[in-house]
Amino acid sequence: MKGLSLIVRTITDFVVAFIVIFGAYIVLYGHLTPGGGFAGGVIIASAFILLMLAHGKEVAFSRLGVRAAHVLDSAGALAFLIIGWLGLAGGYFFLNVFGRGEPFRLLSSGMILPANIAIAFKVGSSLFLVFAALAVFRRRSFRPMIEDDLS
Amino acid sequence: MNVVPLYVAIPLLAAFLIPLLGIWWKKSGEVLSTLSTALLAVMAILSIGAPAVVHHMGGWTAPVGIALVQDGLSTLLLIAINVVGFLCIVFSLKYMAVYTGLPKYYALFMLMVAGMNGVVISGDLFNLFVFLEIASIASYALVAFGVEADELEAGFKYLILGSVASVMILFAVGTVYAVTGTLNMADAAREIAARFGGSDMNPALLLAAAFFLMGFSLKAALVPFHAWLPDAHPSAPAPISAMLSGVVIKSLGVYAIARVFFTVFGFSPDIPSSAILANGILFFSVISIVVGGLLAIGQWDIKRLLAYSSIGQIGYVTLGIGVGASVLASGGTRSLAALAILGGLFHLLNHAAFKSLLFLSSGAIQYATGTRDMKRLGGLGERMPITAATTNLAAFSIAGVPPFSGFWSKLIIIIATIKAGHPAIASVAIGMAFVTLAYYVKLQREVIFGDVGAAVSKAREVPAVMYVPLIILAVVCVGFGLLYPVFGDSILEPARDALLNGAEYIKLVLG
Amino acid sequence: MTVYFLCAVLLTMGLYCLVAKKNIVKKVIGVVIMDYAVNLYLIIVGYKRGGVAPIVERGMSASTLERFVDPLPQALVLTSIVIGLGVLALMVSMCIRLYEKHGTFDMSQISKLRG
Amino acid sequence: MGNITPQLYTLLVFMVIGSIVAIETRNLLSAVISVSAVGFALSVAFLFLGAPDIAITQLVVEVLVLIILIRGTILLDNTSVETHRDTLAVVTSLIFFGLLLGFGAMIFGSKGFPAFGEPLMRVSKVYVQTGLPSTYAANIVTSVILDFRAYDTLGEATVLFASILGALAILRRDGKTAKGEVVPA
Repeated sequence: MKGLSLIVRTITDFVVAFIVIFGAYIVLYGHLTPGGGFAGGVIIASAFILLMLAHGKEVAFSRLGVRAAHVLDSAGALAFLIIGWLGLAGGYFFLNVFGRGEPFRLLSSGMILPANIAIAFKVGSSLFLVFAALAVFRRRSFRPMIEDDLS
Repeated sequence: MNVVPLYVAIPLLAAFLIPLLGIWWKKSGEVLSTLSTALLAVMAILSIGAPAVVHHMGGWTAPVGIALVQDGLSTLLLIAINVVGFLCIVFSLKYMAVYTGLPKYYALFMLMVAGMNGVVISGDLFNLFVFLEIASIASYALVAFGVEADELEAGFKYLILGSVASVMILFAVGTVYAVTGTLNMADAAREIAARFGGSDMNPALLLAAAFFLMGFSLKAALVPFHAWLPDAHPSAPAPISAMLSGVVIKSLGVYAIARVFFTVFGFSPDIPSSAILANGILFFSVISIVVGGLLAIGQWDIKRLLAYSSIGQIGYVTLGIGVGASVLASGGTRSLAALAILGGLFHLLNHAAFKSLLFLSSGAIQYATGTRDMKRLGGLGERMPITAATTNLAAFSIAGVPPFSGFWSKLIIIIATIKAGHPAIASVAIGMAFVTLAYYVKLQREVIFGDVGAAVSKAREVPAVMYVPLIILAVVCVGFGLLYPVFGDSILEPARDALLNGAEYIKLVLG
Repeated sequence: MTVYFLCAVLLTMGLYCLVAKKNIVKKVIGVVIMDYAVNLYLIIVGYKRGGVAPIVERGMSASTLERFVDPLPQALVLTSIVIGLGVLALMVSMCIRLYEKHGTFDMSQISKLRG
Repeated sequence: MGNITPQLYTLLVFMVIGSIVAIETRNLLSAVISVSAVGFALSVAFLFLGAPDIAITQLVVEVLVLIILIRGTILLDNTSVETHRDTLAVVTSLIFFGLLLGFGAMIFGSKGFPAFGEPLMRVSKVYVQTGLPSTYAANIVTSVILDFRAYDTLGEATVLFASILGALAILRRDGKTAKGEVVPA
């Protein structure tokens, strides 16, 4: 994948940062406004996919390596599961043991915010991974000599 | 506090950790999955005889939050899933060593176990759907794990038909929600009884029931919906075939049918439509028994024969449950319904043991000889005495030779069917039991006895880590046949009572 | 009333696409359409006439709470969309793998080649 | 929002037409784009139906669905579809449709089934009334998916984890190491 024209690449560089910030907003304010970890995670993943489409996979992998994406994928899922386990301290799985704070604030509603962040990491990295795998597979089937860079 | 959520939390922890640690530590899959399935199997066995417990997720009480319930029926399935799962993992340690991507294999395996455990302890319709999807998706990927052409094709077929089943189940869940305003099974049952008790069932609920029946029958591979099974089960690696035939179709199909129909909709003479549902289950069971049995005879691939046999044997399990349902729906005695359900559940447990044993044995044969073609096999008894002996035991059990376990469970089902006033169905069941005997005799003659086949001459017995699970399962098979009094009271009867006493379930969950 | 019928039409069209078309990408499209139909059905079940989105704002009166649409089906649909996406990723990866093996998307030819 | 029925019907009819195009067109690229158009229309319909959370999610997922479908399928060299006429399949679908419609007339008009726009909300009432005071999340949908029913969301994350892991497993280059040779996994 060579990437697209100079105009597309320049605009992509400019836009990607905004997409990531927008995704982060959607994630962090998921308990106050529409959106949440899942939608935000997909938006962040699409920023990296845009990078990959515009610049080719080398540039995208230099921002987020495959191994790092694997780690984030598992770690996000694990973090969400651990939030559930923490509840067992109070006797119930997924009991909200975090402080609730006060309504309408960013730092409120206990486990919802950390759970949203964990889901966003998980979703973003895993969708990036699957797209990268599809792209690399296609390339590989045309040029079988390329090193297998997705384990 | 109780341990119920750990049945899901432990395998999920393992599943998330395996790919993470697998980056640095190549053996993470083997070690973590063996440890966690062993722990789960011990937990499940220790919970025998414990009273039914309910766990309110997040501390939100039942209709608001999700309730997890472990009653007798759940315990029965948990034992089957986790014991068979542990043995299949042990078998995989050596068998799967020639495959690549092993951390992914073990992680997907743990996800499948987590999904099935989640289904059988869930007390919430939508939650049941979500965990059913986890188990299904993991098994779609595992069927195609070898990435050969026919494995991919089988996996794709399974995936497409499984997706149809999922859509149907979700549609039914939505309809039940629309009518009752709740997703909790106990609450939905109470609402249905309160609003429609005494009169006939609402047509919307009948549609939901029909969609549930179609969806779960697809997952259980009952006959009009069985097209995926004869491709998917043989294509998968042997431990996965053993899991799929041994426990997946039971926990996602049969358990779900039993739980949803007995607990949520209920069978009683007050509800005339419930007789239609019971007859639907009976109809699917009978044609499964017939079609699965007849198609199995002509197969020359061991695993394909076993796969068709699974369709027929699942038919026996649902026949027992369906007879129980139809007795309840027509106002028969509870003791007769109890007998039929007991037979069905007994056969479910038996089938989990001997079908997983047969598939693991077929894996051992393939490992040693490199083929599953019965025409190239034969005379295995001399070369691989342990595998041959366990295969023989399992074949006797499944064919219903007394005193092995399969005989007793089929006998109970057939007696109950006759007593319930379905002599035609009973005679079909008896006839097909002889057909089952016929094709297992064929399997024994072609594979174990007879002249040494072309592929067998150089075969040697498989390593210990592969035959020890076979021996354990064979002991379990024999034990089920001889020691009914030991486990009947503690495992089967609580499971049967859980299905019969819907009122207790509701009281347990809603307090 | 009629909205339910249109949902049913979508569901059946998805099913038709899935059983009648031999091309595996078309089968995938059939599954996607069925997913759409069932998601739409769930949201319609939870819709309240004149309803507003279930998001509380500061100083909202109790009578506005009464007008909220049902939030529970929305939670279900969110999960269902994610499941659909996951299944799609799996289906597409199987599709391109099958294409690599057989050089075609046609299911009847794929089965024939297996022979 | 006032009466949304006309808009909703327009969108639904558009979705049906889009689906017909997606199913019947001979070109796979057109099919994929049509099905995405249906998805975007669905997203707008969710917005009309008071579900902005779902609308956002459907929108972003639809973008990804389109990219994945095009990446996975269209850029391969063969994109046209040969048509088959399968009478049996048509008959099956028609029977299914007839059953659904026949039942539907009975069901969706019956007393037990709530009419469009009048949900029962037996349990949901609790979420709406106590969502903010007991979870402190202003977005009730979020409070349902991440607090009241957080366990479902764990399942959802797991589904995605499983399917991505499965997709990566299926896209491995070789299933097995060379026959007979056992390498450290």
